Amino acid sequence: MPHMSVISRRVAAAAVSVVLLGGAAACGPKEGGDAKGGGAEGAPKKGGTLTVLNGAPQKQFDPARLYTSGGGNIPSLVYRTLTTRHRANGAEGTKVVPDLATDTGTPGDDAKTWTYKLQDGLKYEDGSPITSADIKYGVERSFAAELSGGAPYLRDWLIGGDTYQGPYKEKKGLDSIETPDDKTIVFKLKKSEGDFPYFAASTQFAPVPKAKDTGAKYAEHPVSSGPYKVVKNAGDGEQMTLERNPNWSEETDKERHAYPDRIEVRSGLSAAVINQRLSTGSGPDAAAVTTDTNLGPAELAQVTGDKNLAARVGTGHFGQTSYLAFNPAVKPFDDPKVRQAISYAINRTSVVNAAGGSSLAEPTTTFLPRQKPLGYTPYDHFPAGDKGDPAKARELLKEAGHENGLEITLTHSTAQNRETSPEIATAVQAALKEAGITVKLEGLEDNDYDEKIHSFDKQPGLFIAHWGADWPSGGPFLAPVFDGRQIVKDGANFNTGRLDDPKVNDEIDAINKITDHDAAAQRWGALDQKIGEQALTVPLFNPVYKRLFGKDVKNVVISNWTGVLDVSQVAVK
Amino acid sequence: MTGYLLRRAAGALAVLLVLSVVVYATFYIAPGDPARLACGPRCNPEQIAQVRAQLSLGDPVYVQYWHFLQGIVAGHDYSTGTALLHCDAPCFGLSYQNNQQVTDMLIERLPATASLAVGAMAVSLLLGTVTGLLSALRRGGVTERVLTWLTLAGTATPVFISGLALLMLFCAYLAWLPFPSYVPLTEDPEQWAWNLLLPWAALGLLESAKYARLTRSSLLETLAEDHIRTFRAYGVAERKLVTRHALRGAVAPVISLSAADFGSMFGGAVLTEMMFGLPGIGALLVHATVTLDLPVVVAVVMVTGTAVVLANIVADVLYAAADRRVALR
Amino acid sequence: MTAPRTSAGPADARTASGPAADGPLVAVSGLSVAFPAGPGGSPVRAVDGLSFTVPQGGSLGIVGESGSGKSTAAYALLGLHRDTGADVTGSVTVAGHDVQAADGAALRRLRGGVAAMVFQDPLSSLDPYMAVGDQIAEVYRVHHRGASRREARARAAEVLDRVGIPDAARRARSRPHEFSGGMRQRALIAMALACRPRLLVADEPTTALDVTVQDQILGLLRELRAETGMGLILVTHDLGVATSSVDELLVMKDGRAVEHGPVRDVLHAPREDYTRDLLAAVPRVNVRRQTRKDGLHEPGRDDSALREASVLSEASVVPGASALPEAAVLLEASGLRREFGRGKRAVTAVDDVSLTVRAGETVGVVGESGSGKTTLGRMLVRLLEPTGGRLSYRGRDIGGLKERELRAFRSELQMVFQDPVSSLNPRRSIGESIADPLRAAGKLDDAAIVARVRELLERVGLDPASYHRYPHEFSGGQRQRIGIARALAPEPKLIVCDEPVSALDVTTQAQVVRLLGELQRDLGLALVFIAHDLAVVRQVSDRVVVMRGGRIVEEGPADTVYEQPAHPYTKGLLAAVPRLEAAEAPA
Amino acid sequence: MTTDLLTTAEPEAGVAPASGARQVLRRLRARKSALAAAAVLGLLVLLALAAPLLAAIEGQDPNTYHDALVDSARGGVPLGDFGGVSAEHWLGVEPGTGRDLFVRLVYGARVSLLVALGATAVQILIGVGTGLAAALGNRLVESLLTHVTDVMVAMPLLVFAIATMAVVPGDFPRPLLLAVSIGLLQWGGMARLVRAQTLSLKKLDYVSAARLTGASSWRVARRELLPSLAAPVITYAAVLLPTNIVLEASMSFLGVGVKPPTPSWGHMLSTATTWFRADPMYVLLPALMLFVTTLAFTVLGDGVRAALDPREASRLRVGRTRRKARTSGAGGAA
Repeated sequence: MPHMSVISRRVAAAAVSVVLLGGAAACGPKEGGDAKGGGAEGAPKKGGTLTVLNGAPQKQFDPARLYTSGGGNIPSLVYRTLTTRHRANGAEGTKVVPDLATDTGTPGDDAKTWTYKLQDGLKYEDGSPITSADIKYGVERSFAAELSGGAPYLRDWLIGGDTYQGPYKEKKGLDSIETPDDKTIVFKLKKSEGDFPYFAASTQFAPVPKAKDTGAKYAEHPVSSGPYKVVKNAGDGEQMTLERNPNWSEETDKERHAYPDRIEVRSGLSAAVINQRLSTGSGPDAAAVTTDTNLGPAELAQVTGDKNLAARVGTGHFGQTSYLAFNPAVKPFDDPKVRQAISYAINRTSVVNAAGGSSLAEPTTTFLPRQKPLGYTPYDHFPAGDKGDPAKARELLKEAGHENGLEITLTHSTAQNRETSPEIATAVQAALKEAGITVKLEGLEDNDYDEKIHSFDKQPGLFIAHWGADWPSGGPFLAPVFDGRQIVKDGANFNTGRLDDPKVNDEIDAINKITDHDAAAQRWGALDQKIGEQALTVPLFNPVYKRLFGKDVKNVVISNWTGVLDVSQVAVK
Repeated sequence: MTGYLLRRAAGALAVLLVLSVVVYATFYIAPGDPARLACGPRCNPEQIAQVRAQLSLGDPVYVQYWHFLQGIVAGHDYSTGTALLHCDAPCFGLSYQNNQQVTDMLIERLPATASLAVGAMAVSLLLGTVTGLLSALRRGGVTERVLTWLTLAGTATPVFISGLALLMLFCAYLAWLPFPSYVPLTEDPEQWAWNLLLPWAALGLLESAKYARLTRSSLLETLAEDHIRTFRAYGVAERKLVTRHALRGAVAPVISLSAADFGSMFGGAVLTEMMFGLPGIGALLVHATVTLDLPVVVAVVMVTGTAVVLANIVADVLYAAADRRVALR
Repeated sequence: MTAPRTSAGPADARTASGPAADGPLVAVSGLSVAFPAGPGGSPVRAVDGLSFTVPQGGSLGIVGESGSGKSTAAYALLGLHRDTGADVTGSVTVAGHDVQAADGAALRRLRGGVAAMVFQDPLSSLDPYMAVGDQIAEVYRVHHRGASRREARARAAEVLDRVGIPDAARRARSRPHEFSGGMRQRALIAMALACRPRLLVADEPTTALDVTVQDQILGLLRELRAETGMGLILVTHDLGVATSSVDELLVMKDGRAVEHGPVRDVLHAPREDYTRDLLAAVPRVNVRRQTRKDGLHEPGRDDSALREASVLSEASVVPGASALPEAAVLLEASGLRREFGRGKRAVTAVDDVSLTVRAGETVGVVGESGSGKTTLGRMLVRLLEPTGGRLSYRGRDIGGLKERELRAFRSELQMVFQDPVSSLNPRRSIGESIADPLRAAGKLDDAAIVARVRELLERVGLDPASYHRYPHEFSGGQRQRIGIARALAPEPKLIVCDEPVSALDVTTQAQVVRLLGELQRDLGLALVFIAHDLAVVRQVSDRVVVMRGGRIVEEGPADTVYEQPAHPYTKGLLAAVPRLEAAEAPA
Repeated sequence: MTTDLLTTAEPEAGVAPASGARQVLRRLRARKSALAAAAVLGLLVLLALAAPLLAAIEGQDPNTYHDALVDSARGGVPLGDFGGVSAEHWLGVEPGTGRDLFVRLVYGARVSLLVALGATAVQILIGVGTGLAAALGNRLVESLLTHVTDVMVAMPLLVFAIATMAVVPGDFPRPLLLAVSIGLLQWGGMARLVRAQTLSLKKLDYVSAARLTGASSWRVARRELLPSLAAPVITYAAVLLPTNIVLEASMSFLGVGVKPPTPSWGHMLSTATTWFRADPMYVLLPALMLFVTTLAFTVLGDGVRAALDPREASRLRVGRTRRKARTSGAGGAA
């Protein structure tokens, strides 16, 4: 999922803390990496209280409204879903595994039908059994306007999803979801979607007992199917207390460990304060983690000088790329030579420095992030080296008839997120100057920026954007940005390069039919390489996340799916 | 007096009404679509349209505003999807972001803001008046010089600098205090105070400078008044002149100013709340502003506006009560 | 020493106040007080080598014009200059205490215990937040350390009762703003009495009061002296007040004693020119206004007084305004009303006043404070809009005209204000201020305006070269002249003078009054002369109007009103005016 | 303060009331602290004005990146001591980008001063206009304006600042927008002050005298009131200036100030706060600049107030003077 996935909503909500903090790159589910299971010595034991210190409050807690992929972090402690992400470090953690279901789904009809069987003995926090009808209901309610916020795939994929208005308005439900019995659920899709198992890890696939549904107020007292239940949710999601759900059974849940007895979530904190508290670790902060705050460059500089602290940093990777986006409908970006010239001119070293330095950002020349499961295939069509190749750029400009230089405008957000922020824009500006391109910066407030770059009509010619994976697969990474049929003229358009190439479109459809993830990944990689030749984007860097955790925290797991520390694995005893 | 209060109350209402109109208008023309923001990152146009309808954002702005007013006076019904609920008057509507009743959100957050305001006010008043008194009484001495410069420095230090310095010093380097994390008074009074100590100090220090300066100048002014001369001419000792005769008159404007400031602290301590992660309405407001959550913005502005307006009335009444020479008109 | 010496004062107070019942009560010798300079100025020597004594139980009036150093000298008696930065030299002994040498504690014992002070402004001199009784009690306890609160309160009630506060025990709990001006001054005197001092120093004690109240307060002071035998030093600018209250007079000028002696000697046989001038300048309420032709001689005046009187008479001569009753009516008010505020709070400042002003005559308006005379004056020139009644100028109703419509009349109706400080814009040169109406009229070019302003300056007795100077460079009297020049500039037909001389010293007063008279004679102006000072009004007016509570209680030719007052209020007013003659008359 | 508490009434002749710029300046010069503050501010203004020149002397500009001067692997912390101080970079470089701190600080001074002065000018303009109109207008105008002023006072500045930043087109010059929006939102105090002062002034006789000349109310206001309002307005403006500096910094700190990469102290501080330990220079420099500027303005403001009216700060002396005048007479012998 695209740039906005996390960012827009969460960041919008969190923008302030980000802005305020100014510091650490922010929030959002990031995924990660290759952290070794870290933390304090000794085998993890049950008990104790885990404190989660976060920047963004958990404003949304209704399973229908959460965008978070893989079931999210705190939400996945309360909501179990049909499938879930494998709770393991690094690339292993990008695998999808069964959760409520017995497997990751049985495809049928060229991956247009997906059938799931529920495990036995699944119970809600009140002891009542979880049925397939509850999952159907959970999916259906996410269509209600009152509960907007989820990802668009249900609407796009399910037959009848585009017109369905949710169970409150249309009592009879969605016919494309069938529950032949209490344990079975079948989804019927309009087209082939080999990635369905990944999507089924979203909280929309969590069971909601119809009798207990209170609509917009459900988030206040959601009925837990996971290892914890919500005992307090105050201050608009800023303060949450979770306690053990006695009716959750470890036997049916292989992924979640649920070591702590109690989890206290405190959010609305500034990044500086969070990291400072984690590093000081006094009182309950010793058993604290954060699920949305990274070490900023400043803290990193400080932490690397302190062995004790350095041992408490986990590294995470999340499938995300920051890039320069061209709008070929705007001159002079209609000319491939100009786009190529800019690709050559870019100095990725200063861009990386502006993004927090080489420990927090890795330069990239591919659109797909540097992760195998997404289909990463290395290529560098316009080799610029570390510092850019202004000479080559000038040459191309000359060929394009701009021997006297060129004046262009670069649009960016003024939010201090180190992804689309002014520092990066300035770095780009400085690099292009070498190639004789004068760049005028247009910094927009985040809302304005967001609206403009995704508007078909108002889209600027050149802007900094970033795109993140909804799940670790090439499909959701490439399709919205390059599928010609996804050009949206009257809504949010993500195909900013306006690429409508039948060959590309066909290939996307073809890959979507593949249910073997590895095979699909390879084809996505090849597609990315192919599209890259058109220079519709200039990939800049992939962010790297450094997560600090408290000194009593054990069993730290950071998967490349989310890039954040998995609270369901953490132990404090 | 009653008539005076009634007149002021009517004025206050008018002020708040205008304020709400201004807020509505400003946000109406602001770029960004609240429906899109509420809908989620990848909503398609139909979904956005649904959300827009659900939030009644399709209505003309004056109709929306009218409904807002109705909600305040009479409350209104709303659907959660599964049930029809009533939002009691004064109802500020539902948050675009998560459909919560804004009134509840406010009530949840007011205690933190009130705690901050009360404590910071106490700190600043105490520190300010004592400093002002000392510097007025030790005129020309070293004490005065030191205090004067201290208060000047206080005025010149924005809370995001002093707050940071305090945090670093007391929580990080010395580790004498916990990193502030709001604990409700009702839950644990000791922790409440302990956690709020730094925010109080940061905000209080900043504000105290103002009171110190006011106390000083107003005390010097009062000491120059004729009635002080009278008692001096009757052999009343200097110390007593100050404590019995000058102080009261001198403190009147300070009390009055502090009452007015107390009101603005309800909405004005945004930076402090954010700096220390206090779940107050200032922080709520900034979040809501960024997400164009109009009902929340309007509600917070109304609440803080009410606080300011009320505080101003209280300030005037206090001033008149302290200084009988002032008539309330 | 004609004051009766009684020993009614309780013995304890005497013993408490220490030594020497036989030496003089006050002995001052070689007293000088200098104030440090402001930035860039030289020190101001307010009192310069002053010496005098007051015997036990004696009384002394210190009189002088403003800036003469009289109050400064009085403050020195209580050591009030200490720690103010003033430089005090010479010796001051009060009841045997050396004020200069006394340490802080001794000085505090002296203040209030031996010598008590009564200040000029009774409202601002009391703590506004504290009950009057408590303030007195506090002072009492300063000097009677053993006294309980209850005793102190009892004493407060006792002295309040003594100074004539009705229902004293209850009123003691009131705060100053709940008292009238006269009662406040009584309360201040009560405070002074509380510790049974041997000397009372009163600094302009009646200056802020109306004449009838002044009369009562002076009477009270006399009574108290007779009763307790305490000495009195009365500082005042008003010779009449002084002569009726003390045995001896000390006339000060520029920080020095000009003349000192028993009241009668000073009045009858002043040795110094300055004293003579001062006496001559005092307007007398019982002396008829002089017309130009008659009497240069005035009974009861010596030569210098006569010189001055001649000046005065010249000033006030009008070519028989009273002789021309048929002169054209300029301004006519009938049933004029003015209210301030609305609803329940409305206060009627002027109520049903009818008045006629004819060309060339002077109408005097007298009344005590709050009588509505200023409001009336401002309505007559339409600075205020009447809320009722009719006001017509030359037959044209101007009472309800809008500001714009009034412009045509503005030049004909002018005003001279009371306060020489606030009546001129401190930030503009006087020439500019005077030129204003000329510029507004827009008839003259710049050069002509400057010429005209210079002419006006000369006409009011100022140096035409002072066009570019600023108000603060002028004295009060000069500023008043500037105000008059400004009023004259548009060639008005009528000038309302609102207390034009009451802020001025007597000699200056006389000069300004004379100037007004000359101008009236030369230019045929009609004047409405508003003042609280009955004597001044008599000296200038053809007709007199007496106001009280917003209404006219009596009206008539000046001499008639003053000599055969019809209304009891007028009679009371006249009776209360302190007269030099009382003391002047050979005893 | 050597004001003599007892004897102000007597030796009045010759002591001029505050008037004339020369006198004010003389008094101002007599205060060492004010002089020092003025010197500091003068230096700051000079720095700000000469920013391009200084940058040229140093040989740097505010936006050039120096990748080689920062340790990319350690979050971009500047290489070298004291945040990378060197002959080329007098105050070191910015972490991450390696931009020259000295140049950014002096350019930041431009923004701070420009915005603060501009905002104060707007506040004076609107405040004086509204205050005058409220004091001189009829009941309707008065109550209307008074209420508008109340609304302004009740407005939470930051919200509207954020909203304004969002509403106004992106290419509108930011410093100007900041100045205007701070000014537009924070003139309530000035309006109240002017109204109160005007109401007292209106009672002064010289204003009545001016009305008697037949001059229009505008002319009266301009010639008689405005000059007298100058002192309190300047005094209050001196109080507003440092407040505006802090406001600008706060808004930049919150991310709604001038747009990066334009250097601004508040913005630098907001990114610098996390560098407290790793690169203290980066925090201390803008904090110090902000502190010194605010302090200097405050001290100078105090000095101006004292110089404009040595007796009673910004309070008219009408009431008391009049009482005195009636009795002892304020002037000497004529």
